[in-house]
Amino acid sequence: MRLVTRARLKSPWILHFDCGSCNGCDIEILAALTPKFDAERLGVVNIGDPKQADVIVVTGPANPRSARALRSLYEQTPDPKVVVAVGACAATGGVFRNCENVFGGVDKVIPVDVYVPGCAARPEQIIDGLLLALRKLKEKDGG
Amino acid sequence: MTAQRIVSDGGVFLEKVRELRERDARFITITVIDCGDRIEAVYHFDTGSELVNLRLEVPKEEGLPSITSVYSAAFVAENEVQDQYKIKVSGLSLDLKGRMLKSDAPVLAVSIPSALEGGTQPTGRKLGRCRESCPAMVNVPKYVRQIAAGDIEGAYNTILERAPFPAILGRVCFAACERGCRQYRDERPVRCRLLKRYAADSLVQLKQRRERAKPTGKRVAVVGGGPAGLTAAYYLGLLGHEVTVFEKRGVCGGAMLAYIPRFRLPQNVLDAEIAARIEEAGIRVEAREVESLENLFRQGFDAVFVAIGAQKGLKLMIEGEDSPGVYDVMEILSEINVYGRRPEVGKIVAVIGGGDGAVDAARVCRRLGAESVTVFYRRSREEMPASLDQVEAAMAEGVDFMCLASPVRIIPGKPLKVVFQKMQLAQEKDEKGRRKPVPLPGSEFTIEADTVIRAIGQRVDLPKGFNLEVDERGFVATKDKAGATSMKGVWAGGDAVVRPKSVIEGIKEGRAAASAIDKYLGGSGIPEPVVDESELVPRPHDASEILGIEPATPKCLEPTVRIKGFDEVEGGFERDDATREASRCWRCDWNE
Amino acid sequence: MVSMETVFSAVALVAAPFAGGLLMGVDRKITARMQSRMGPPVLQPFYDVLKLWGKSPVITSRLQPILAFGYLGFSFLSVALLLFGGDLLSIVFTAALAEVCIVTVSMSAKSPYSYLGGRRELFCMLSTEPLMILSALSIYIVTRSFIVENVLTFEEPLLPLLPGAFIVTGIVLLIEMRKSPFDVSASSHAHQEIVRGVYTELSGYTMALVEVGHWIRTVLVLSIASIFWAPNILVGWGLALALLFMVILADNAFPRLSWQRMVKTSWALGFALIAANVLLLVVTGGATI
Amino acid sequence: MNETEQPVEVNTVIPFGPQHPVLPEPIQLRFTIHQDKVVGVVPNIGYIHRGIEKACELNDYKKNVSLCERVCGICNFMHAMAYCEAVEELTDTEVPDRAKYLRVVWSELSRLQSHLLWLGLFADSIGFESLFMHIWRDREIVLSLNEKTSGHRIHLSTCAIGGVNKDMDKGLISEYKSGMELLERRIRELAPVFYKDRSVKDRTVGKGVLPKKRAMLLGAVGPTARGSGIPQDMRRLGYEAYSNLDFEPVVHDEGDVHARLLVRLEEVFQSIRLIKECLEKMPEGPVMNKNRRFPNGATVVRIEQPRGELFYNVMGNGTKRLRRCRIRTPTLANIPALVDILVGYDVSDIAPIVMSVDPCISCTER
Repeated sequence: MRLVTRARLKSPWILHFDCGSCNGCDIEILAALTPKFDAERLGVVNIGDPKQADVIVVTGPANPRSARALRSLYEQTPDPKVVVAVGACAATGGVFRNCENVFGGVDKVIPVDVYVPGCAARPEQIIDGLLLALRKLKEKDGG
Repeated sequence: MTAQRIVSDGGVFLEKVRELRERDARFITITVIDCGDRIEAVYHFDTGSELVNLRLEVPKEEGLPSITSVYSAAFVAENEVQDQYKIKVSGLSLDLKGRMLKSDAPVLAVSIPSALEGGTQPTGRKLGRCRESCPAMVNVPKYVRQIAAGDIEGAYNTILERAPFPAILGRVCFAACERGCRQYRDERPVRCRLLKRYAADSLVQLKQRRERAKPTGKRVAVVGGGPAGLTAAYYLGLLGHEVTVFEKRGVCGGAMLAYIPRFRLPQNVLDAEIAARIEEAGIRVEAREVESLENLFRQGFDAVFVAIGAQKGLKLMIEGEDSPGVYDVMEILSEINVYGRRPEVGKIVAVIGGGDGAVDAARVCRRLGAESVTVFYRRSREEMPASLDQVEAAMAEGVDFMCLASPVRIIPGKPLKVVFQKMQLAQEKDEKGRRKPVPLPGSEFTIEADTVIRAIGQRVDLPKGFNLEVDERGFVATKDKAGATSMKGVWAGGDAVVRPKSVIEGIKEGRAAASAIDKYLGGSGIPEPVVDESELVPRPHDASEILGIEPATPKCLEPTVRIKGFDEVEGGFERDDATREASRCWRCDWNE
Repeated sequence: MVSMETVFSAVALVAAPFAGGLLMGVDRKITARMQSRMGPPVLQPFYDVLKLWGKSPVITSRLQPILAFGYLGFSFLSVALLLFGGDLLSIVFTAALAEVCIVTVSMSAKSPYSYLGGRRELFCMLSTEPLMILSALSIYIVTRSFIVENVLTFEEPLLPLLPGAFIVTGIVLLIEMRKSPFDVSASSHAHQEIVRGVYTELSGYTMALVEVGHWIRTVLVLSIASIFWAPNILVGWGLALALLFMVILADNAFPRLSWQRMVKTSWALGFALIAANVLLLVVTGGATI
Repeated sequence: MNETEQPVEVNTVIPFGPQHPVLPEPIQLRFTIHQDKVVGVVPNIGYIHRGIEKACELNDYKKNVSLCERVCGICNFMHAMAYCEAVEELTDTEVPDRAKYLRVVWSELSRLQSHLLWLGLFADSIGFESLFMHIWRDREIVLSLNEKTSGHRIHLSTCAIGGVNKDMDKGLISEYKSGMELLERRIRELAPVFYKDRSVKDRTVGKGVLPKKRAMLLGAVGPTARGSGIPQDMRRLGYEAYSNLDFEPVVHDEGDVHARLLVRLEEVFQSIRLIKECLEKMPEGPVMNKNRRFPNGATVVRIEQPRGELFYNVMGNGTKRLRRCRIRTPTLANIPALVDILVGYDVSDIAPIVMSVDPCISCTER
């Protein structure tokens, strides 16, 4: 495996975007970074800057306004990148799927690589999803 | 609700609000109720000791007066009202113009990623499972909805975007879409295939109004007029190229014409649909055999698509195979279909093989007067490649099936004697994941038959002059999914590549090749239909609304009547049945 | 004929970025432990930089790559000057040049965050540069030389004479490493009101270059701190690492202050410490002005 | 706001959000900056608007409990409770006493969860990362109690129309008690940092001042109002079992970020005390009282959520669908105040000031 690929697997910098969730998944994403779960031991850093992110973590269903923001974040993020949709809403719209201002999961807006189930998803699941995303990142590398 | 004062006049209302402010009341929020042409707004205030509600009723077009001049904090609630009820609040201090909560841009402004049409990721929720299962990716959900809405012509054209023969496919397709349907699990899939047939059959005129692109001046030769060849020719023709189909029989249709029995696909349907397509795309058909591809290029063709099919029947490789009375499945079928003869098959017929061809041959033999027809297959029923519908129809017509039996030798004579050996399935699997049959020692048995029909597969009979690279089994070798061959400017598809397959797979390859050829000739490929989000219809809130609809079943001929002739066995849907069936679609492509 | 010392210096120069990366890794590990976390592996900074190197960059201005290389180059140069015995003032100026590069990068971008980060980075410079020069001056007062070699061969350790200047070096390190309370212009994590500050517009390899430059600068300041116990390098580096530990401790014990507060504190504290120190020297007769 | 329209010659406009590390949620605040001072703010929301109010009118009224719970993931129990209370009133359902106490326990637990979350995020917004980590470590105590109660860390889903659908046994009660003891000890250890630490005070004292008069006019609610000296606390309306409990609203008079910080910190201790008191006083008995009537009429329910007054105006028309369900969440009420207090402070103060009203955008936009 190439050195860069190996480094990539150990250094996922995440960009978290809330597309319209109820907050449950968002606080669980933050909780995944805090002492009990400490995702940083896997090199996860919440970087907050799309230009430097590797993994886009999205929560919540998409609505027209957040979809535009999400789309632009996705476009700003340089390759290789993977998208993790956290929670039932991000996957399908969840309980909000039939709400008037919601048009479904985030995969209607950007391609999603990993779906993390749950309402809200647990931090363990989120970390699991990130690892799965890394595996996809490796596949994209052809490694 | 406690204390309520009803005020209707705007001026008096503001006065009351001002009064409340002097009492140091806190503004809480506004509740608006839509009463048709009027709206009812309840303003809530908290005076510290009690909740005060002011009710204001105004006509919708008049809108609400803003109270931001008294309570500046009300701008949030008022902007929200403006958003949610599309009414004007006049005199707002910070007017967000009805865009606080909602975006005025329609959903379409968000570009849907190109992954949608190409079928890469995420295919998950956007195509619908039926569409994903279809080799040619026909937009099944869309045409099903169009049929439900009564737009027959639209449905037919939706299918044409991806597959040019709806009427034919509606009869002979193995309907992967139905197996993909989420109601398949409950054994009641939406009968997409029959809906397709319904759409085609209800049209008075199969020929559609199609805009052909400006002539490009490029000439393309298509060798072979089967499903793959005609598909490629059709799409290339629409793209403005001048297409010539070389068909040695002079009549187009290929395998659809020669090998599919007429009781499954009536001649008139086949001819009408092919003729319509040929006319729409301006295709020229030339009845001659092509000897060499170089010749075609020399005649001024810019690109060639080879779709010559696979006609050479595979041999059993056993003793006595060449005895009289042993036929190839293709010989029998084309005898009837192409030349209109009725070959003599005797009373007892043994068919060897397990594909659709074998089943068709067996059913044909029943119609030719054979009293006992048995299909011998060396694996078990689960492995049989023939589609279940066909097998069931054959059984209803009195065809016997004998599985796990493989011929060892044929002893010539009248009647023929065929020695079979029983087989069992080994644990190890072959490259396709099927369990391998191994002979069971000492289990040989002999049967007698007037005719033995071999139906174990076909190979390509590639003319020597073609000079194309072939793979180890004699099929044309291709370099990519579009079917580019070893020769520049030559593409191949259909049964001539890899293995004999279904009509729909041939169509898929023909379309892919057409797109590649167009790009090669300087075009931009077949344009992908634009996804219109508005065409997606939400499903009802209540699942029982859909699940409560009874599935429709088409009428079929009685087995005793069927075997008397070559009339079409399966019936189509009536109008009511079709709309009802189409409305059973769960709309998986809209939302999961 | 190349002398032993030159060879040693050359090796140290090559090793500087690696040492810096390692220090960063140790820093992140200790920080995590202070926050009751496991923390990333010690080699994490190297993974990060390698990964950044492999990402496709988004170059927002043509100057960006040049200036990123400039940042790294000038940082390297300043360490080289130190190792090969240049003079302290030129080291400080070269290091400032590197800083100018990064400020220019961030100010030339359109993003307001990057612009604000650049502005704040200027204030960081404004805080650190006078302190560095004052430290160098106070060293000069004791040793009568700006040349590192002469400082290194001074007869006694500097720390007992210049405790104030040593603490000032610590403050510089605090600002230089972008640690709380002075992490105003950028932060390693996204815990910053201006997102990534000066780093906002960097991506891919330019970010990797800047990151390596940052390591080298950390090594530079630590090396200057180690001079305070010359010529015994081991004790000197022990001191420097102790300083680093104190900086990490401070990072975890303070919130971020505003840049105004940073300039005020660093100037007041820095001037006072140096002045007190020099005054003490004069009074005790350790040096004459 | 009049202040936002001040003409200033050279201004920088900073869009703060929708994606910003300080806020886990998308809201966009467009700041006009003049010489590092904020001179104007325009809030731009709508990134999370889902249309829950509308959806509430289309659903079966019973299904709305779980929908309302997801108006906000942080104070989810309180949303469900407010909705249930409203429906109970419209259907004349009497809630058993034990259920009332349980509801108080769980809503105070929500408050604890929310305040601890906020204290952590606030520490993070002023760049105090280690404090953030430690508070979130201690917050896990509350979450593990949630998990032991209902099997889920975030959404309790224990509230139902007519009471609660889960009872606590002795074991769980003692778990709660020991959990509260542990939490109190841990937070007591950390509290001096907020009270005394000079650097924290440097960032908070005198920042984002909201005078009492202004707070009342702008309709501020919850800790934002209490931090400005307004003793406004909906729990004093005595809904559920609060009328039997002994407590005073936590009030600080300064009106700055630090005052709001201390209000929330002290409310953490208050909540711990209330939970302990409830567990002591809780009577035995059933926890659920079913009623099959359809809601009819209109009612207003106001409860105290971690961020302030939560307002539910539910109207029924005697069918299974509601006529209207109006939800006004505390953050929405605090937005005018937020816009007001930001003006005149430094860019570096934006993050702590925005955080100081504890914006919950998910609530705001529903």
